Amino acid sequence: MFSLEGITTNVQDWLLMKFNPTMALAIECVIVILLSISLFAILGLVLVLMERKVAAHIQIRLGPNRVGPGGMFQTVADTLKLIMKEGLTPDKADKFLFNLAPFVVMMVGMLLLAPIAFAKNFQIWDINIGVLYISSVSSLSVIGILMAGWASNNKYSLLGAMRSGAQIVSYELSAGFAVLTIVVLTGSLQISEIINAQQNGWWIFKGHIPAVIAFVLYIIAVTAETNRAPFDLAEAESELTAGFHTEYSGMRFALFFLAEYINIFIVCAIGATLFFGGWMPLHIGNWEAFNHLMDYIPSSVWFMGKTFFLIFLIMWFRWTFPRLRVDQLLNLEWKYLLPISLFNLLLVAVITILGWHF
Amino acid sequence: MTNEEIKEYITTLAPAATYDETGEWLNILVTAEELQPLMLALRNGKMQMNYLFCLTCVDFKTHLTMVYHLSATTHRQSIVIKANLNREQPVIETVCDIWRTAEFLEREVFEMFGVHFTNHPDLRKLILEDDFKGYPLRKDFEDPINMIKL
Amino acid sequence: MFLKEYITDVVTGVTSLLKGMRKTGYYFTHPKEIITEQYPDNRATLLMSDRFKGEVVMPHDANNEHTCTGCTACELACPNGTIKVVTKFETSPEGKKKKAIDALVYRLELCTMCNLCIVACPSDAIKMAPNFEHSVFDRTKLTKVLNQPGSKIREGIE
Amino acid sequence: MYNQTEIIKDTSELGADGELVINMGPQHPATHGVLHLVVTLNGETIKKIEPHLGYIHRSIEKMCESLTYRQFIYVTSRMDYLSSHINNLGCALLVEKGMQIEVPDRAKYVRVILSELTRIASHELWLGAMAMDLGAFTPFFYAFREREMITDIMEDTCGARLTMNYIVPGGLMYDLHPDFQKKVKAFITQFKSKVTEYEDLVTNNVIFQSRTKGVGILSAEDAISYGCTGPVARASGVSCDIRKIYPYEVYDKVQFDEVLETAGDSFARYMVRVKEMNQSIRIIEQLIDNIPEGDFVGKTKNVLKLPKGEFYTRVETARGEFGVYVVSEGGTTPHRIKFRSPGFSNLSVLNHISVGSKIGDLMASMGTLDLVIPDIDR
Repeated sequence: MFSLEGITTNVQDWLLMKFNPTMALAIECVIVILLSISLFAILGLVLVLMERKVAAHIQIRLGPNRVGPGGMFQTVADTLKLIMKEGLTPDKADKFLFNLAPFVVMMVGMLLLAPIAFAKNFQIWDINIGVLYISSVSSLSVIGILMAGWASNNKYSLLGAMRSGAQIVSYELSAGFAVLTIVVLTGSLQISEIINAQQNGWWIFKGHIPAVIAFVLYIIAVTAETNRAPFDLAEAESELTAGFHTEYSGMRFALFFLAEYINIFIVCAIGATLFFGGWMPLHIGNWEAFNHLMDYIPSSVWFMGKTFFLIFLIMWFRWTFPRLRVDQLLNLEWKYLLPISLFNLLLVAVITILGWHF
Repeated sequence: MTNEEIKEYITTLAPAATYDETGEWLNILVTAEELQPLMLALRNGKMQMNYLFCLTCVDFKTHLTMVYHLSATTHRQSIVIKANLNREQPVIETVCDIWRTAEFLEREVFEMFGVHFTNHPDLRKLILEDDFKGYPLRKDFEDPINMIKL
Repeated sequence: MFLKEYITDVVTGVTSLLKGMRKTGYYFTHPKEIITEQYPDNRATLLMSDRFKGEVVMPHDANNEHTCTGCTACELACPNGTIKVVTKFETSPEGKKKKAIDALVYRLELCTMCNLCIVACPSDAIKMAPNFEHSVFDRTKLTKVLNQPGSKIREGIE
Repeated sequence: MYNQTEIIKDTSELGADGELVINMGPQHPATHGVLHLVVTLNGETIKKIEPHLGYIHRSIEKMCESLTYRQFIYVTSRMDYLSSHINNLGCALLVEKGMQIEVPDRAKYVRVILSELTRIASHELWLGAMAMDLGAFTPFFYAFREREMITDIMEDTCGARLTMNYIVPGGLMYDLHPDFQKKVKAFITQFKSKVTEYEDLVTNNVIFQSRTKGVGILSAEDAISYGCTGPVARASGVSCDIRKIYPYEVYDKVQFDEVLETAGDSFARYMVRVKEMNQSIRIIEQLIDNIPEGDFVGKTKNVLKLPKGEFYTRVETARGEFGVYVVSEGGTTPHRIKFRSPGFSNLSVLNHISVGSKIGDLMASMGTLDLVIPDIDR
């Protein structure tokens, strides 16, 4: 049966056969870098198109349908346009930080790819503190946004960046707590272990009430963390024109744009891993025949399917809800999400100790 | 209140007022000096004219006339107060401390007719650019560049 | 009680959000509700209202005749100086001099489609056409002469 | 490599005490046109708002001084372009009042029906745009779907979608389209079935409510003092509906309620407009089957000359009281014409209701004031 696992093992065996181990590692690194960059490019194109199509259908429109069949190449055309455009740097901007910021945001996205399991045994780096790594690295993206807002020397940008700072720092908390729920249930921080623990059922089913609550909290928190509507205060179009990236144009704007979608993909991938078993097929208790049938679907399809379902959910939010105000945003976190997460953590601890989950 | 009663009432406040009843509402012409105290009395006195729904100026070539349309939300009676102004030096006291809406309306009249409102808190141009010369709504305004004569 | 209020708050809030999501979800799954008009692909089937005020035209019949007498009523009625009637004197076969139009100049770029000229016209010589695709590459092309070259006034119109 | 002074030297441009002065507009997504607000901020809190107007000032009042009484009506469509029909009606009423022109019943009925359709169309657009200001993009398209039906009706009957110019002194420019009644009824059915969508998506939405409730509170006294009219004043409990107080055309023959709210905040202004749409539907339902047969335009002279004197009419547009003040010297053109536009007064209250609130609140209060910039600038 075709599997990504087979390919990786074959490649590694071949490399080790031809070169010494250091060289092989270096070549592997290069391959991984190339793969992740191309994944970024493809994801960017697909997700932007998906967003536009989802938005269009929710808004009783057709969406892009002129470039290529069904508008498939619309984002390619857009990218081409953005590459051709002149990347302006405002006169009084802090040029070094201004140019650095999009790359910082982008790099955070790339770093986060490392511990994600795309398919069975297809993972860049199965670090044993995977979840901790994710939650610590993902909070770095705020630095890029603050950098962009400050260096633009634009008041709208500054306001947007400051909002974003307050927002991401506070929503880190409940996202972290939601993730901790699963860590408590699994008893491990390692991504592969978390997935393996869902062999006989996903955590969202096995962990019942606390897992569902944690999932809802997680989705809300990551929507806020990725600056998506209804929490898109950092760019709040109708208030701050475009927030922290007001002054960006051309490819540097495209990087911000891309980073937004990459971040969505990553948080959804993590959500899928934690709550829906990552690449793990849907297994129900002792139904051997059913479980066996499910195993025939490749693990990468399972992973992508779950991730894209969550991405759709986040897009659905965006095109339904109005935006919150900045103080209401913080109220929501500190008065609602955080107490509920704390309570939920307590609940899950009790359930785990008593073994009440399946 | 009938028009006669209003006339009586206003004569006590502004003895020099003249009246004109040909239009839809009672028109009261007062001098520029006695306008502000009269307005204050109309707003706070027994008439309770709390709604200034139109404030404008008319250029009659010989003089400017300030026109104030007043009404009350309680008894819905409308009157019109007018004051003639000298065309060269149009000065009148502001009413924007009585009705807040007058602040913007007087700024508009200021730039369009050149009427100077004393005691106005913020008498600047509202619509035209700051270095605009002339008063566009006066009859003798000529702008050969922007105005196209058909 | 505080806790009860808190929980009611959360529940009503979440319910209201879910209701909105149900509505948008309904439209997402019902592509039949899409209202996009695919202009210009649907140009062949696009139905304009017959009264639509797109531009002023002067209808000519098969003999290249119109009914405009050159009375300048439309020119007077127009608020923007869009229409200019240029008249000339024609000599009829009997030797009688008669006023007729040389050109009815219509400047589309000044027109506000107010329809006052059509209402003013005593002989129904001009009307509004439902044509809305007016873009041209040169502004001078917007100045049109409405009477066709060689056209003349129909017999019996005074 | 990194030079800090480049940025620090700019602080001299800031206001006192770290105040931040930002120019909102004339190109800004939320000002819906070329409104320019100079907003003084302290952090996120608004300290002062100063509107700078005139970006599309066309001096319509001066233009009208050189147009005849038949011609000047079309210009008023260009002021409040969302209720252009009602503006036209106000001007036509003034000419009819000044010259004592009899208007046939049929014209009166049609004028009122079209006015109410215009009002619904305007409120629909406002609803979509307002939701968009608050970050919800989808209701805009749902609202436009219904509005599109109205513009189609307008296009059929008046020949234009926005600047109708369907009214002439004495009646209508031409008769109704044969399909008019059928289409209006179809619209009413569609509207009634879809109006719950706005409730699900906007009105009952917890985020929308928290964004608008208690935001931009305007008291009744201030509303009167600032000359606010229309839904803005009615949301503060000021009864100011011209259709009720000084009924024109056939408004005295139809049953409808003046929608009043007492809270005076953005949510109340929102509710007033939403309920007003239902009242407009009610008016149309009463009239649509009873349009009398007969002439659509009364007998008028060819050249209209208003007698010497002063004339004032007011009508209730979608935004409030629209007044026309004409000083006539007896000629064919007005000597002086003044349009009392509702948006101008409603804008003047913006600073008052927004001071002390957040930038996000400014969008809510500005959105619910329903500003149309050409109406303000004239």
